[in-house]
Amino acid sequence: MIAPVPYPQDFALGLLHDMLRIRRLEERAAELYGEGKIRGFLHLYIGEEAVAVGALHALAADDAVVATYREHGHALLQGVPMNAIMAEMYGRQAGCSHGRGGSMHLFDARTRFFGGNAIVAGGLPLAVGLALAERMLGGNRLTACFFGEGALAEGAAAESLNLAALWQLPVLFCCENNLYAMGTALARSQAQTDLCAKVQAFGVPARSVDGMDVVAVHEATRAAVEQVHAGHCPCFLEFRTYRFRAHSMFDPELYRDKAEVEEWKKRGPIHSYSAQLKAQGLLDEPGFLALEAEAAAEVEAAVAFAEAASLEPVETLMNDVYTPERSP
Amino acid sequence: MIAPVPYPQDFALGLLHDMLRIRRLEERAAELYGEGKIRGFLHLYIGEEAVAVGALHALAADDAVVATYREHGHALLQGVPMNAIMAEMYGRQAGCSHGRGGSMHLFDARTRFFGGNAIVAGGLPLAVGLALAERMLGGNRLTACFFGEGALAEGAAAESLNLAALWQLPVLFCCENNLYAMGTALARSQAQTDLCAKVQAFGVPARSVDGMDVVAVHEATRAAVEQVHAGHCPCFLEFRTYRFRAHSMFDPELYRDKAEVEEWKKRGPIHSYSAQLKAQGLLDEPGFLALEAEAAAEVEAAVAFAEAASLEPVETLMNDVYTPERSP
Amino acid sequence: MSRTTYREALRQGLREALARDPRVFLMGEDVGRYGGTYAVSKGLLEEFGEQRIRDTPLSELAFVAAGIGAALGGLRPIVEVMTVNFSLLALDPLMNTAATLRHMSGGQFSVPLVVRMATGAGRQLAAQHSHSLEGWYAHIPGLRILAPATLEDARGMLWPALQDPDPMLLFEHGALYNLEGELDEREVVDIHSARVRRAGTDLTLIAYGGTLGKALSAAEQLAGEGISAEVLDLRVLRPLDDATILASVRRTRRALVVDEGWRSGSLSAEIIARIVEQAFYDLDAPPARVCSLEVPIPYAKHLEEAALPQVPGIVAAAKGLLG
Amino acid sequence: MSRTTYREALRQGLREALARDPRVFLMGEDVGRYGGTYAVSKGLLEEFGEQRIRDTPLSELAFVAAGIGAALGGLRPIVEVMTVNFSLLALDPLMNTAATLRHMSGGQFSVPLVVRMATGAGRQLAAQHSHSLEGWYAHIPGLRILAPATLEDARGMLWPALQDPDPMLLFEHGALYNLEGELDEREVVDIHSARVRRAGTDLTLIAYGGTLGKALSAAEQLAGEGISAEVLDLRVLRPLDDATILASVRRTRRALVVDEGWRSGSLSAEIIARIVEQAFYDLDAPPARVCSLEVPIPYAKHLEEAALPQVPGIVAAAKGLLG
Ligand SMILES: Cc1ncc(C[n+]2csc(CCOP(=O)(O)OP(=O)(O)O)c2C)c(N)n1
Ligand SMILES: Cc1ncc(C[n+]2csc(CCOP(=O)(O)OP(=O)(O)O)c2C)c(N)n1
Ligand SMILES: [Mg+2]
Ligand SMILES: [Mg+2]
Repeated sequence: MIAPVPYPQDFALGLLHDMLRIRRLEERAAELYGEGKIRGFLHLYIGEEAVAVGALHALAADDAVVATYREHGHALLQGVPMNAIMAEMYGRQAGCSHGRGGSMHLFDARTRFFGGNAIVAGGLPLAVGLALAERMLGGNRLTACFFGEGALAEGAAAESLNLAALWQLPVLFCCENNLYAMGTALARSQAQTDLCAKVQAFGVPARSVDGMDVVAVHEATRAAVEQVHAGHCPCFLEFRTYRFRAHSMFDPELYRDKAEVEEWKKRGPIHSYSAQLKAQGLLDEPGFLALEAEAAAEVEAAVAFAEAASLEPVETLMNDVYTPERSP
Repeated sequence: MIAPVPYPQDFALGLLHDMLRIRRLEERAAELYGEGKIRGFLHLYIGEEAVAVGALHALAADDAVVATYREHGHALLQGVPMNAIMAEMYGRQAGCSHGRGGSMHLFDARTRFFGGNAIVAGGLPLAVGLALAERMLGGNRLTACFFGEGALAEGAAAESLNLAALWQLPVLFCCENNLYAMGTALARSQAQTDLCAKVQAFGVPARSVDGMDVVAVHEATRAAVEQVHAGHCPCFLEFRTYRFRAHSMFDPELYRDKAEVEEWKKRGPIHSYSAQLKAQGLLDEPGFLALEAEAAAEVEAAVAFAEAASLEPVETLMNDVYTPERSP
Repeated sequence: MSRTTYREALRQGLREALARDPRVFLMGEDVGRYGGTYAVSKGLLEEFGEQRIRDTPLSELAFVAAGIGAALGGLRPIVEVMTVNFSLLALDPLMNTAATLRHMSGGQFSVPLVVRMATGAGRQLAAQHSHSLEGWYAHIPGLRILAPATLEDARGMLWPALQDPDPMLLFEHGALYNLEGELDEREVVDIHSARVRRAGTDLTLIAYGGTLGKALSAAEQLAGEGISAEVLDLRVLRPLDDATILASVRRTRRALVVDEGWRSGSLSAEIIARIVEQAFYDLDAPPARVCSLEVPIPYAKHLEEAALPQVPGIVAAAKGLLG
Repeated sequence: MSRTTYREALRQGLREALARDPRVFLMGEDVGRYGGTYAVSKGLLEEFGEQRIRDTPLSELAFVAAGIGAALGGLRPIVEVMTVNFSLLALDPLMNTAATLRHMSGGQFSVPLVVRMATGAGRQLAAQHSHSLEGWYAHIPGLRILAPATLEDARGMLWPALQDPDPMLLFEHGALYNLEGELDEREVVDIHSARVRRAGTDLTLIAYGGTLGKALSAAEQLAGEGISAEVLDLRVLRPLDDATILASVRRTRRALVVDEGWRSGSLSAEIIARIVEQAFYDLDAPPARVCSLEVPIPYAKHLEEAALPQVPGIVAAAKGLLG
């Protein structure tokens, strides 16, 4: 019934490991939030890991990524060191944004990770611009832009889809449809709940994918990446997924049934993928535990790193409001 | 080949007369602009008269209308006296906005003419709100909102279509597709040039109509009005039309061929409709000239009225920034 | 008197308005099922139903503009824009329609709209969630700007705002939601005047919204050092209550404005300009100000604190004025 | 020296920038086929092709934000927002992204973007087309704000603006496009300093953009009455060149700001506050200002004129300062 995982063992286990790394990182972040070590808004991706993992493994290393405030996983998968992510959430100088951004504003120039955007739908037109530059400069890198289904109600999203289609720009629009925007269910926010139909009408090819299945995500993204390159056009993927946790650490979750959450948890991406791997003989329980332990160790090392990291000196506060003049 | 005009003579001639009234009013306004009597921006509707005339004759007297900066015709058909329109363009106290609005900002509370909006797509969400109020207050009046095809690229339009569809509000979206937004042709501004397809994808029923044919416009609008009432939903009409004149008085029209303009002029709504009426025996040349003369006389009276009208005293300038407190 | 919080006082104000006038309704992102991002509207959906507690899509421009339309159509909308940061998406309808409509229609259409939003920094929410733009909005003719800083104002400003025929922006400071205290239910709340919150003779601290508490703490500390600071709560940022401001400054002859806006072009500048224009010769020292540093507010706690007006800085500036 | 107009000088600046740096491109509504709403970019499409003179849909938010993205991606975009009135639709990307990105990324990403827009009133375009918001934009840290008032600045500010790694808003006053004069091609244009445009000893008139010409006319008239007014052109509205402003005011001991912004919360307030903060004891009179009345700008000519700063009002205010 379930198609076998079509990858060599290394790669197949790598996907699982990356999902575990995100999961452990965020579970730990939630604890640290409880302890007051992390503050501000913290949006967890738990339950949605298959999307970032499957999708980002289909991108080239130098493709650009634009994400949202729920972006720990995307940052990690794009290659931002876990240490730098954790230190950022701690507000430390060694953080990937020198402690100035926090959880919602992870940035990394080296890996072309363009954030971390706390304005819903704010990333879409930015991605369009990055893709425009790439096209005009004759490059071949694409820009992947992640956002939630709620963002599609914003005018910014409509304008961006149109621009990308009109100018045939290499943007991969990755919509993480987790059914809710904070407490607002999709059907209460958009008359058109078939997101692909909505997007296609803008002239952007679109496909819907099971976002709980890392293999499906990966395959669909690979195909979409090819389409972007071959068709010189944008592409839209709807990943049907679910967030297992509250929207943020303040959300009392009044708007959805516990039963619904439990139902989705049964389809948890780590759980089901590892079962699949086991059924196929690519993984056994000790192997799973080893991967888990490895992820946990990486997280603990990141915590230790962040704990030890120093604060940005207050004297530097006004730096980088403007770019310092280069010495001649 | 051409279907006969399906109206009694009175009504049929009334449509023609109203198109002539708009045409004459605007031709005169253009002259007055040349003379410096009218200033600011002046956007002419010449060539598009069948849309306002056909559509507004399908509305009830107390339906609300929201229009754009190209709204002389809509104001007139909604019942704003020509004198008040002309005086407004003259900047006089007797103008429908006391000379404060000018050509782009005709307003009239009595006839529920809510402007006159110089922000492209600015009228759409306003119309949504008016319709929301109507629905919540239990009324049965609809809100007709006119805008150009260029406006559909604005995020505001997308958000408004979604809201209207989501809340099933009685808005009649009337898109005047004259193929250009200033100098930008539709195909250069929107990847999806099938506007009905775009709008339907938002969940709003949509239909495309020949906007050069006043009968087609009227029939389609009547049907749409019924659909709004019966279906408790918004409706979208695309009127395919063309502006014969420049975008505004400053437009050198570099972006389109004279030949294209001439081709469209052959389909001029007044010209073709009066030919139809004549063929049907509902009109003869003296009858046409009489209607023209009547329109011209109305316009000249309006000019005389505006010329004689006084200016708003400068002392009142600061009035109505805020609503004056009612005496108790 | 009853013990309550700023959040609950706001909710009480909402509940009273909804109960009193059937034309009043609340709309915005997550005001209903979620219970309000800051839990201000919690419970109101159950009480008033989904017609009147209306969750909106993420469409700030359209639902603010629809609020204007609904006001024109005879309702009394309260639109919640979750935070001032997102209101930038709705600036076009706010400035180009709500603020202009009455004048540009020659007085035909008023826009009885109330827009509520959370403002301010102090909770480590970083650059895109920490703006203090209420003073900046106060530049726009046609709008009225309110900044409740007390429990009484949190509860009591809404109703008179709804009675007013013109568009009103009501800024709730995010750091105040948990403020607890005794709410005086008998206090008559107007939306026109500034108020002296602490009388004093040596200088006037002019504050509002999120900075009122800091100014009061500073005044307390100054009192300990023998300096008597008057503390003025602006309450209404547009139109400013010049009479009350100037009466106080003429008495104390020294003014210090405490403003969470970025210094350049902040409301503090306008207040200083007005004081100078109207009371130059009554001053014993140039009016001064403590504002936010001109920097996108950073996440790290120590940096955020350094970027915002704080009590020690206010105290020091006050002493500077006197010395 | 060559005879030209402000419009042509702007076009010359654009043409030079496009020719000099292949990363530079211009995008905006109707910049190409239409030739630019105000004909500034007329002919450039033919010269540079449609990749680099790029007509956009009516999507102010997206194309401004795409400009930010393109800047991050290695280009040097010049984005034309037809007029400042429509830029309200793009305030979110301007404030929440362009202005914050460098700081909130810990210094990793600069945004070398130039946004050009027409500003100001005076052409009977009424309430939604007549805003003067350049001073209001000057509140935002992370942005730089330029206001060319002369032919030299119209031509010469663009290139240094493009060399600067940070986002820059360049405001062209709509009433200046037809300004004609001799363009001095040798003038070195910086984007940091204010300039004395006319030397004087009795008071300083501080102006910029659309008000510079009016201030100069007023100075001329004052000279006829034996009053020597110095006229300062701010040129750069953020960051303000305090040194030049204060040097002049310390010399003349009197300052009058002429600002087309609505009075409350206008740039004039900030300038007055800075003068008072830094030169209180050097002043012979309180600094004053002539601003636009706080009203949505009306259509009718006589009303519009009454709403805006005019020469007689400036002359009268100047005399008021002296007498
Ligand atoms: C423009 C804007 N409006 C509102 C918010 C507050 N907000 C943050 S996340 C969110 C929900 C977004 O939902 P969705 O796009 O589906 O993404 P998800 O959080 O489900 O991943 C809201 C309303 C915001 N950050 N930006
Ligand atoms: C938000 C906004 N952007 C730009 C403009 C300038 N402008 C006025 S009309 C217009 C073209 C609009 O085209 P369309 O919607 O097709 O209407 P039409 O003028 O053809 O009737 C433009 C770009 C504006 N008024 N508002
Ligand atoms: Mg979601
Ligand atoms: Mg058009």
